[in-house]
Amino acid sequence: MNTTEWFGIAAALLIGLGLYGILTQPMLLRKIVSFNVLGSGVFLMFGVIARRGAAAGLTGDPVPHAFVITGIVVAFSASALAVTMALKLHEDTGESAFPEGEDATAPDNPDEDKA
Amino acid sequence: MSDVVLHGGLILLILSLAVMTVVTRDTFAAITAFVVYGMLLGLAWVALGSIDVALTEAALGSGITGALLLRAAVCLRDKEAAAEVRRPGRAAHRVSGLVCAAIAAGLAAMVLMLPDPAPSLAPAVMESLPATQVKNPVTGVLLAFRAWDTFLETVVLVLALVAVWGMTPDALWGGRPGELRQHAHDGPLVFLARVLPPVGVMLGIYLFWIGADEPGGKFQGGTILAAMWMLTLLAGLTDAPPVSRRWLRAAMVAGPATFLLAGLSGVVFASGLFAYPPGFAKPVILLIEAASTVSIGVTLCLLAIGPPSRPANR
Amino acid sequence: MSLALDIFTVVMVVAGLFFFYAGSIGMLRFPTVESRLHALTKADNLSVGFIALGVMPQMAEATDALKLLLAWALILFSSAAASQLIAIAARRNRRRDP
Amino acid sequence: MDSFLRIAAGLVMIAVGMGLARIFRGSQDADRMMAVQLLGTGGIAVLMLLAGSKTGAAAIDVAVTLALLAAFATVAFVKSSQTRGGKEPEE
Amino acid sequence: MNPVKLASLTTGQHGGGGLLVLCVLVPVAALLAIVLAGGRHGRAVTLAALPPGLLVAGLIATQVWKTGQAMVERVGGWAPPLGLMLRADGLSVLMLATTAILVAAVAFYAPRSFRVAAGGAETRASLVFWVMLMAIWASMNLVFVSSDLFNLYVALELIAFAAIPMVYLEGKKGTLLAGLRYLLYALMGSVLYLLGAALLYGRHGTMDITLLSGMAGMDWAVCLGVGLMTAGLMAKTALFPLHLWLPPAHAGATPAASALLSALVVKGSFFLVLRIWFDLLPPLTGTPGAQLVGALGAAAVLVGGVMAIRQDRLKLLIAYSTVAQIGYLFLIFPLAKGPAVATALSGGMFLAISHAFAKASMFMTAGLIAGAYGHDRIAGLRGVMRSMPVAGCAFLIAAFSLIGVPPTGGFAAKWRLISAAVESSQWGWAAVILCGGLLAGAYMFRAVSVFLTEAETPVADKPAGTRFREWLVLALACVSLWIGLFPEIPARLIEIGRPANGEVLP
Repeated sequence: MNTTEWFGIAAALLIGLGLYGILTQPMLLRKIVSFNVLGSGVFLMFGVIARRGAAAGLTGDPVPHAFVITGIVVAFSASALAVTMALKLHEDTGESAFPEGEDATAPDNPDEDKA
Repeated sequence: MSDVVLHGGLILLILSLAVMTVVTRDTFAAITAFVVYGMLLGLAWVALGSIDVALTEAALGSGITGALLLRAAVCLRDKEAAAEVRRPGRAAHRVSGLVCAAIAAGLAAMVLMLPDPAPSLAPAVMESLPATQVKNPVTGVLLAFRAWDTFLETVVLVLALVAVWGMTPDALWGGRPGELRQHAHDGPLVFLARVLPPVGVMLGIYLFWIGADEPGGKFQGGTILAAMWMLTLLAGLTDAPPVSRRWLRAAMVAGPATFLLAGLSGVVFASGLFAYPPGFAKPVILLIEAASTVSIGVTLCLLAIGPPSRPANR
Repeated sequence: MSLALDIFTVVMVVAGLFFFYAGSIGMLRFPTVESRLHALTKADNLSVGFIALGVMPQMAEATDALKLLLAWALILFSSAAASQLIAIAARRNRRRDP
Repeated sequence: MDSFLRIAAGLVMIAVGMGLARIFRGSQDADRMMAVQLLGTGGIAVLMLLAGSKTGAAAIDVAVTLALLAAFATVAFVKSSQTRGGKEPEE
Repeated sequence: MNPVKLASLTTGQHGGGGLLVLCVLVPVAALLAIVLAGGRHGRAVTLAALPPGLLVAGLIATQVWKTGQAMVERVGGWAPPLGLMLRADGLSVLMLATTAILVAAVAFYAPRSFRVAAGGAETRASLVFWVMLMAIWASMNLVFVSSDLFNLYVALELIAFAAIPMVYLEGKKGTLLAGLRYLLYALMGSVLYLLGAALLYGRHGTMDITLLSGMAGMDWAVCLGVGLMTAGLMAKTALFPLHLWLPPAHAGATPAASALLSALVVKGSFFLVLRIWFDLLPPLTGTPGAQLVGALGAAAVLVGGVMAIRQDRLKLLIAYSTVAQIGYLFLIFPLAKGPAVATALSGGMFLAISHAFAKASMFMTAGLIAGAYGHDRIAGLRGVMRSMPVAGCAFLIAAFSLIGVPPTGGFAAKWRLISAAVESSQWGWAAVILCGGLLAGAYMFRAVSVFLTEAETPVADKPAGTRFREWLVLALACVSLWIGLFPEIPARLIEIGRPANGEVLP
């Protein structure tokens, strides 16, 4: 059991923890942080796969490393957008969690479509 | 054998901080645990043998993500009681706990059952790397073999920033993001913001430059530049530009536009779109990386600060 | 010659570890935030210094050795400023809800 | 020599673990921020030790990056709580 | 994977391969130009980018039609597994054409509020709308053209970042919450998809669909990977249990945007499920897993229909009808068993295309009606046929297509689906399709009957430019009609590039 397998199991546990956080935490900010934990678990999984594929004198397969670098930056911009939306929602309506039930089914918009 | 102590300790710490991030009721403790978790993840990537990803994780995790989440945590922390009422009941907790445990167990089993001669593209990369005249294999994959992914990646960043700006109230469009700039006077915060950025900018450019041959590159360099600009903004030494400023738009678009032009020029100078002229690949790659470093730095910093919140003349 | 360097490295790293543990024990036992800040900032930075000096001869290239010093200087500088900020924030919180 | 450096890195990791345990028992925000600071110094010590070993020389760049950004979270925390508090952090 | 087989697989039709890269580059270049030039020139840049975009889509279509083979492009000259391959077969060509036409229609339909008066300063809405319109076009083209799992992950993120600002573009109450709910479902979907792709890479060492289709057997890692990817894509396609985000998001968005969201964006992730289940693992469509997906689809058809009947606002009625129609799309997986694979697939594609045109014209009509009447409560929309006959007629044709009344494309699709159910002798699914048609008839009739009633006070002022856009909307509805009347061209296109069931992709 070399240490790479340990990291693999740790990645699986992180994914489970992140998913648990998303399902149970009511606050939007906590859901977003749990998303980041889930995402870092998936990237760690890529890291383990890369480490297992170490060959040709490299300490790891560079292709999954490229996936992870792209993924980390995409995950950051997604959570930046989510955090900004959560802050704006808090500013406008004082809500910091998804309202219970489906009263938020439809935005009541007597919209005058400014054609 | 000597790794057991380090890797074991690292994994235990990472898992305990992740549990802390997900489970505690106090939002601020959870966010701080997450920032520390990000730093530890950087160490984990070094233990997994990839310095490029460790640099990215360390630069993003302890830098801008920390600032973004801490700012949100302080704004939203008095809302914990209100959100508590919406916490799902005991049964729902247990059920989702079981589901997540099952998924984690399945994945752990899956990782242990992956094939032993692990299929790897490392030999293929090392065999075609000389053609790209770049010695760092990860940069070779990012900028040559899978240049298409990386190009779209920089477009995703521009879209994310425009999406964040889409939340501005119409009256404030064209205004400046971030808080009102106090007149900066001395103190540890301002002193830090006066001394660190020059070193940071130098390190950012150094990381971008060595990215071709050693671990580093445009994402890592751009992230550090973004962190340094944000430090000066937080301390009030500089002020965020209005969003409709022309040079800001040019800086945002510089990376993807250079990539696009280099891709198109591939038809003329090389065998096809997004192909590099043989023997001339490294200069083109460095040009693309230089432009991308600038736009990544500008875009990430403005993403973390948020939409415009005050008129341009203030 | 390399034996002497190895011994130097071992001695310095052990000294670094000693101060690190001193800092950690200080963290565990000191009552107030400010005193813990002392333990955290002073002891740990000193241990980072010892470790930096200890590892320096092991580095292959000279530039990496200089980077060690740069890292030490940066952490000295930023932890000094950060601990002041934490102290000020702690005092302000205590005044707001003692 | 390599294994000695790695074991030393493991020991530093354990010391950091002890520090973190104490910090997250504390109730104040300032306690929390010390965790970030502790990880700054502890992380750099581990990275330096790893950089010493033959294979991991490039870890030193990560150490310098971490050193540069160690104070960043503290600055962000002080700035955001200060704007809410309304008073200058350095008064 | 011996080199000869690898070479034959990836050369394919190399001639005009560059077109596949261009069909994504044109909208991306327009998007960057709009950000640089500012929202003021948004519409001008978009109108400048439409002709080349349509031309590239047309060239790809003619090339694939003429050669009868899938078009392949190795980006940058690197062959998979190292490099990245783009591949356009018959399905991609159909969807590329649909996307190009719909984006052009939305560009002309966009209200004056997104256009800035000459010399005026750039407004928020003008920058965000035109940038995101081009981003939706680029990301949809990328989804239909790419043949690499990680590249498709980046495309999914592009779609999410392009569609979500459209939801809260007008800043109405509740749209921000709808957008945030949409973002969380979309993030959940793409993270699960990426995890599945990681498992596939860990198992086979490549992310390319063509290579994977040759290697991937039915062992544990592949099954769990494909299961995770399908679950993630279901969240993004708003299939039944995960559909909560769709109605508020699509009803709250601006009419021009909600037409694109409902008609196209939702189908992007469905197209990925199609690629995985039909190209990556052909034997997967007959398995019990397909029956489960079919059951979810059937539940979506029924729940979507019932919920649509209960809505009292027109846009929400149309949004819930989207939920129902997505259910139909997922019915093709259980139906594609044994001899019925080709029929089920062509039925699914016909439904996707005719639904795209019908739903787009329906949402745009709803926008026109809401513009003229000032609200979209169905009870108050009396006398639409009299005050806006052309828009009413377009709504009628689109409703017929959604129900599946004979001459329309919707009928051609449902006819193929039912014949696929007959061929594979699964009567349950045929019953669901017919029942879904009845439900669609019920909620469409509810709306149309109000339109036909006499209005006490005729609508006084129709906003300027409505006349042109009524004819535009009628044209879109007629395209859905045209597909029903002349199904041979789409039918033959669908066969191009399909693996003769079980054998590796040509």
